[in-house]
Amino acid sequence: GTAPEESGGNEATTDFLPCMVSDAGGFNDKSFNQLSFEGLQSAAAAIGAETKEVESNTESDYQGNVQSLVDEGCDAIVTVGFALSAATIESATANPDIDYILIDDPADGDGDGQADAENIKPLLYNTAEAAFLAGYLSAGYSETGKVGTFGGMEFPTVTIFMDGFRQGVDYYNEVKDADVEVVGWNGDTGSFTGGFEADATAKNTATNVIDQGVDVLLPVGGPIYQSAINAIEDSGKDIALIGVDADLYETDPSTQDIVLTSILKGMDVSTSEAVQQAADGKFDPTPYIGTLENDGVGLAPLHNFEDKVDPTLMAEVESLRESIIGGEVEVKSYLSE
Amino acid sequence: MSHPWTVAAGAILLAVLVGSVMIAFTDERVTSAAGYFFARPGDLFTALGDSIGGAYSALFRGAVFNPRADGFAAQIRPLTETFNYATPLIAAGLGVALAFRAGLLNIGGQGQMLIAASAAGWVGFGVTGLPFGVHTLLAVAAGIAGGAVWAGIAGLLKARTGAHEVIVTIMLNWIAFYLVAYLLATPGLLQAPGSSNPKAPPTPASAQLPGLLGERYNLHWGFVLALAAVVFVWWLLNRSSQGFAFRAVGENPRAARVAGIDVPWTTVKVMLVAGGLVGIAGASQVLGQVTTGFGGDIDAGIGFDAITVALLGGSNPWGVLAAGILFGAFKAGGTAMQASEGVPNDIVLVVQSLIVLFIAAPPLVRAIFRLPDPDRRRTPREARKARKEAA
Amino acid sequence: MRLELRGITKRFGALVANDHIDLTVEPGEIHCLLGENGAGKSTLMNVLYGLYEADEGEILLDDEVQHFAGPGDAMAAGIGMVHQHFMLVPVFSVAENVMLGHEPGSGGVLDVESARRQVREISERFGFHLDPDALIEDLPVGVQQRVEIIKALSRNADVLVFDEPTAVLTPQETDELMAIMRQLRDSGASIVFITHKLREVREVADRITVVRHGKVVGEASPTASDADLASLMVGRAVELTVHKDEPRYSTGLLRVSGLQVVDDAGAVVVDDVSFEVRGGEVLAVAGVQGNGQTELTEALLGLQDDVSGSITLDGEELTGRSVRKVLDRGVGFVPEDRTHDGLVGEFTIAENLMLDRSDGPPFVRSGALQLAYRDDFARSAVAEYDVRTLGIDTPVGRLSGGNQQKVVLARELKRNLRLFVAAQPTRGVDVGSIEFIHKQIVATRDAGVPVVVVSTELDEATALADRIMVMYRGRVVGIVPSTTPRDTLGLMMAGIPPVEHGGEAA
Amino acid sequence: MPGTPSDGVEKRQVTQVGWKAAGGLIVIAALFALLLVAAPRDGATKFALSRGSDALQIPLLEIPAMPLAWSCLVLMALIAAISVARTLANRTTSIWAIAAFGALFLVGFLAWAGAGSSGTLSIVSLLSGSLLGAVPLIYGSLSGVIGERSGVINIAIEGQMLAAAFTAAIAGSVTGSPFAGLFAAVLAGMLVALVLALFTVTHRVNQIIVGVVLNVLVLGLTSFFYTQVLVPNAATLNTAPRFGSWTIPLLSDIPVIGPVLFDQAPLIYLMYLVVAGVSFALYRTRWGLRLRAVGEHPKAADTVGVNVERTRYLALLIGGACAGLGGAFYTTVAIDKFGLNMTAGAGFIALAAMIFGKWDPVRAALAGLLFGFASNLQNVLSVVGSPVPSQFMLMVPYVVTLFAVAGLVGRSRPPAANGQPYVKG
Ligand SMILES: Nc1ncnc2c1ncn2[C@@H]1O[C@H](COP(=O)(O)OP(=O)(O)OP(=O)(O)O)[C@@H](O)[C@H]1O
Ligand SMILES: Nc1ncnc2c1ncn2[C@@H]1O[C@H](COP(=O)(O)OP(=O)(O)OP(=O)(O)O)[C@@H](O)[C@H]1O
Ligand SMILES: [Mg+2]
Ligand SMILES: [Mg+2]
Repeated sequence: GTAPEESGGNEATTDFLPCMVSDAGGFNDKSFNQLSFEGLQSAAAAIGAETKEVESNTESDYQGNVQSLVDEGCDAIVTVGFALSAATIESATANPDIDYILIDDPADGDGDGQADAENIKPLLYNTAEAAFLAGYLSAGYSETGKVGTFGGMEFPTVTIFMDGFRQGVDYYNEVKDADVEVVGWNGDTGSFTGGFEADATAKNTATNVIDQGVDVLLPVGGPIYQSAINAIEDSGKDIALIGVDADLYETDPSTQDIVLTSILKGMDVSTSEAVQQAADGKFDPTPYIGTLENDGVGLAPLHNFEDKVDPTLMAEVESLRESIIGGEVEVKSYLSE
Repeated sequence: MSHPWTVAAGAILLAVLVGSVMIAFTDERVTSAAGYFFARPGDLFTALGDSIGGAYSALFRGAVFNPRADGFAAQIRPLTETFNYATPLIAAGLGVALAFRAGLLNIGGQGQMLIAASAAGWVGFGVTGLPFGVHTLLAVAAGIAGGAVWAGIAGLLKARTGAHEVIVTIMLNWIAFYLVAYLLATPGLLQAPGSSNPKAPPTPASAQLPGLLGERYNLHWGFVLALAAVVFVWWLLNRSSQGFAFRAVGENPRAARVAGIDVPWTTVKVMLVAGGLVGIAGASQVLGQVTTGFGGDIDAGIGFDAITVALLGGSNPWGVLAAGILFGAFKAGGTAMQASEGVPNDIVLVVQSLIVLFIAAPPLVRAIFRLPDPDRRRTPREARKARKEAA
Repeated sequence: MRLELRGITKRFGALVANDHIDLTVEPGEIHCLLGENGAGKSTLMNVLYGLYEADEGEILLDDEVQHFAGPGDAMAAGIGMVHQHFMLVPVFSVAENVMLGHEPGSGGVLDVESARRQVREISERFGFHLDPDALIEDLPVGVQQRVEIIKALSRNADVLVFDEPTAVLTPQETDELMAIMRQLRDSGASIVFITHKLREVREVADRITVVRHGKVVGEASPTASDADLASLMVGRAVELTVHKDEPRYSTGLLRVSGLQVVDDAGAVVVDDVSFEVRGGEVLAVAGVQGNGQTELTEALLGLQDDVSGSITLDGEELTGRSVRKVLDRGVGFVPEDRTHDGLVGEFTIAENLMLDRSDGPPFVRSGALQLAYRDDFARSAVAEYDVRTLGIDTPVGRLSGGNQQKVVLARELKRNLRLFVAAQPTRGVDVGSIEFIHKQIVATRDAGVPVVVVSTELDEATALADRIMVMYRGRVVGIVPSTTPRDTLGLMMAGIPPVEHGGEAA
Repeated sequence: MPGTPSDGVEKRQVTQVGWKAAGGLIVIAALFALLLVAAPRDGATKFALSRGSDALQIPLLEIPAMPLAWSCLVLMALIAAISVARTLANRTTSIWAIAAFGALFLVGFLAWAGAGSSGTLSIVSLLSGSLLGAVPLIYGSLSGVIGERSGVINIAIEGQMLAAAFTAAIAGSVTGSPFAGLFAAVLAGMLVALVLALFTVTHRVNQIIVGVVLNVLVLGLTSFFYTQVLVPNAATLNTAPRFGSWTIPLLSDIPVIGPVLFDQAPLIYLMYLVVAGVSFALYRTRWGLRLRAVGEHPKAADTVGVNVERTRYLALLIGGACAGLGGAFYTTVAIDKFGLNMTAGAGFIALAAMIFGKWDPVRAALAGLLFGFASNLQNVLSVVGSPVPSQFMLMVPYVVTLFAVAGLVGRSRPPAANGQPYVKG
């Protein structure tokens, strides 16, 4: 290769240092850690900053990891996941000069309905709203009259998708007097792989859901959709997949032939915005709640399924979206309580 | 010359060398400089020095002493973090080591810690109105009891049915994992009130292990507890009649039986004590380390690390102490390495395991560093040569 | 084939186990190797067999220098060895053990049938009755010994080494073995025979070489007296007969009545056994190995699970008590298998000397070991029992067998005993140590303790006993005075009760 | 039990049948009865005996749940009673009776759990999933069996499989052929085995230490290269081709069993061969005889000219190859990507299966199948909609194993020289 010029090229143009701690899933989790990380990177690119980040392996790392970023002199620290809530509150209380952005948790340890420290901005996402649309769409799309879902672990951030999805299907049944069934989640119990790894266990769970005769499948939890794809391939059936968090069609092109749509959870955008606000000195600790209304959550385009889905169904979904935003149709979730 | 310490130093050096290669591999400065090595070789060496030196100095800053901090009290903070991380490793390592001395392989540290943490945590936030001190002691005792019970199940099954402890402890790990997951997700059990996350309420101050060196450090009394456990296990194994029975059963259960030692009951006792020691680790996690409410991975993989710690420490309490502190340093320093230099944590895992491997195989280390073997029998050829030289 | 060892030297660290040993064995000769425990006999044979590499010296077969890299080479050169500790895989059948290492069959697939055939052929030739499919672990030691011999013979060995093959054999079995050795010698084999039993030496040896401290100290003629051979071996005069006075009975009493022991497989191994031993007398339990003697002693200590009947010591019932309680009642016990049941090999001598008193005074007070007391005790025991060791902190597994046996005896005899039970106390021990051990047992008897000694060695039984109890298939054939003729005892050991010889038939 | 035998000197035999079997049956039947009384469920349960794609279509069986469950319970109680009677008469309970009891319990429990659900209990999926779940466990346990039969404790099965899954993913992705992945996996398994052998056989390091540490080492290395190399190059290095299923004509048309056993990926057929082959080799060949001799009594083997070290090296390497095949399952059959720590403790379960199977290849395979079945059972039930919380369902396989090991297997004796380094002489 050729040697670069002596002078260093892309020096940071600001000394503002945004940082991030992952939860035990790590930054490659194909889920919220990864999306938040992308948000951080795009913010850093926009303001010309360097970043520092630490991956956690277990929950007893959180405190130390947040502290190590404090020691590194970070100005804003993004902590990903409800599991980091306590460590974030503690560190925020001890370091009032640093801005904290906590994803997926209201940072409300004392239960007073407010974040426990003034320098924490919680980012929350009412994904049930978007999942509701996906449920309605799936129910209308399904020809076998069965749609399926399964999750990684039974966490609220996981079941919120499944709850919304189920409500969407129920709503469809109610409106259309149909009888579409949801396999894998009955509102209380359901199918879980026991972890967030795309492994043989996850594939086995997917296979068992598929064997019930579903033709739409919603795997909730990081990379486990990959196992679902393999299960779909092996079943030899024509089954549509619904992605979560990001638009799978874009983030994983290998899914383009089977992904019906994705339930978007705009962590990248909201994280990026929050970091940029902090960099501009306009840090605002008011909790952000992503909804259909503010486009914090949403439904991805149909892409290749454009011609497989009845346009009238899509029109219904679109108007359903308006009704949810307008409050005519109510979506229940732990965030709306 | 080839004292055990020399071998240990050699082992660490070797492992650190391998770690260096991996660090260099991850560093873009190094890979890009390597790309034009022939154009400007100096760059590669500078880059190598920067990345490897940077990483290890970050490790040192994170684990021992941070000269960049203001004032000695802050500079020495990393060392206290090392002790902090070492605390559960030492306690759980003792639990594994003790069982090992009695001929039992305790792979169940994970489950024992989870149950211990749940028990200690529950006494912590579930029992109210106790004065500080009493509450802490009660919570620690609950943790010890929890760990003891969970390990005791394995001991009992082994004693009563002969079920192999390796299988039983592995199965109990998973059962504990899902049991605690259930408890944490169920309101009224371990779940924090008002929360829907699988997470326990914070440990109230009255039940916490208080800070050892004051507010500015995280180091808590759990460390003292771990040190006390080291002394206790040393006494138990080397100075007590009970430990004598444990060791006798471990070395030769048949002779122990003939000598009047009740082998099945001893097996149960060993597992109870071992579980209790691992229980200290679990209790110290929720009462000292993560006092803000724990979740399902409060064991933090320590149950498995403990096996390595115990084996590296030669199943001897002082060895476990040293190995626990070494691993604690790697944990504390690994975080700093990642935060400051972006070096992935997995390297620490690799370096740790290489150290254990090399320390366990002195002949290999001696061969690599050409150290003499203190107690080797001479091969005939060398003996002849030596005689010729003498003549 | 003529075997010659020239200047063999073998060192273990600082210890010179073989020091320039020369040895020649002619074809058609039985050459006995004598020497005390640890003299270096087994080491020399292991060098010959390729298990150890000699530091110096060479091995010649028919005047050709051999270079053995391992036992495989030695076997190929025509050397066969019957090892002191059987080299048999317990979970394998006889045929599998015999074929191991030179398996018949094509393409790596075993031809078990031809192995069976080979076992049967050799068995017939020597009048063994061996089932090729029997598992080794189910066979009595005497039969296992035959398997070892068949193993050596199946390779057509010309030089045969027997390292203490008779230590575990009954007199009859020993006689049979010696007959086989003569048969082999007459067919031209060169035989090296190691034993501690002087009677055997005089019976079969053509030539005798004595080693001491790793050196050849001389040759002896097969006609030499036992006393001469013994003093040559040990380097001092040895008393070969046990001196004991008439018993002076004390008040102590062991009474066993209607004792039955059932083993794990459901076999009744001790069947309705009753006897009494009074304080101050020795009851020797004789019989062919495997007729319930081991289980009887274990039942006395509470080691057997399924026991019925009654055992009382000084009027106190012992059955159903834990081993701990029985030991605490003052029962001393020397197990048959010292390395497995008597000692913890990794423990030091001092630790082993407190092994069965690890839960109370004087070694333990309020749960804590009394180290100073323990070490004093150990030093005095080592001195008193002449345990040859570098120190009391030596792991006991490093001691030679005879010295290990002394540690067990010291531990048991240095307690306040009310009953002493010893199984095979002198198995594999050299004459010097036997003398010592026998003296200790007699001293215990003279102190008024009832003593039960199990021995397959008739000489030992008659020498030590005041009365002899013979067992056969778990039952008592008879209890007879120690003056009973050997022939009668021999018949009793085959299950035939004594007729009107004054014994109290049971 | 004193008695007077006809021949005073013949050895007598006294057998005492234990209460373990009968007691176990009673307890299980009682627990099941308690469940049915405490939590009765309405509706019918739908059993499917064939899949939509099968040649022979068997109609869906829709059976009222509670009557079926109660009938099973009655039959179970009957068997338990017979077992009690036999025990009283000092006779053993036959293994077939226990098997029948187990089957009845299973059917009854499935009926209860699936009652009223709209889902169908597909027996073919249940069994087929069990088989697939068992594949890495079986291959892994073979690695353990071969190694430990030669006297080397192999805790490193987990590491071997993880390394194999990793290399299979890369090799498969780069070449585009699952066979290349399989080959690379075998090499990786053998490489880890070689390190194990080097340290334990040549340097005589404590075998448990080396095994435990190798697991950590492989986890560290694969995680490192996964994040550093595979993630940035996922499309080229971590998108592996997978084996499709090879349908065996005729055999796969057998109802229920056919699609389960004979419509699978080649790695599964290979597994049948490997289990049978290892079993044959271990007991019927020269290699196996020597291997077992070395594991039981290395010195005896040495004295007849068997090279102990070489035998152990070879055993570990062959075992490593087996574990490699098990690891290959993850990335050439199950899914097409390597993931962090994707074996997730299967190596330890394989170790348990090996002990459970008493160091015998066929029994270990059966133990692996039992575990696979228990895992998949929880899976199927949770999909059908069982009323039990998911955490308890996930616990099922481990609880089943625990009961099986403590209740049925009991004491298992490892090869005598297992774990002991061999020092010549
Ligand atoms: N592998 C070894 N390592 C160290 N020392 C050994 C070893 N084998 C034997 N020795 C020592 O060598 C000496 C000779 O032992 P050897 O077994 O040859 O004695 P022996 O004459 O066969 O005794 P015995 O009559 O008890 O069988 C003993 O002092 C013994 O401790
Ligand atoms: N690691 C070791 N270090 C030193 N000496 C050893 C070691 N292992 C064995 N020995 C010695 O080697 C000798 C031979 O061992 P072996 O088991 O054959 O004893 P033995 O011949 O049965 O003794 P004995 O005939 O007295 O019963 C023993 O005397 C023992 O002291
Ligand atoms: Mg010897
Ligand atoms: Mg001997």
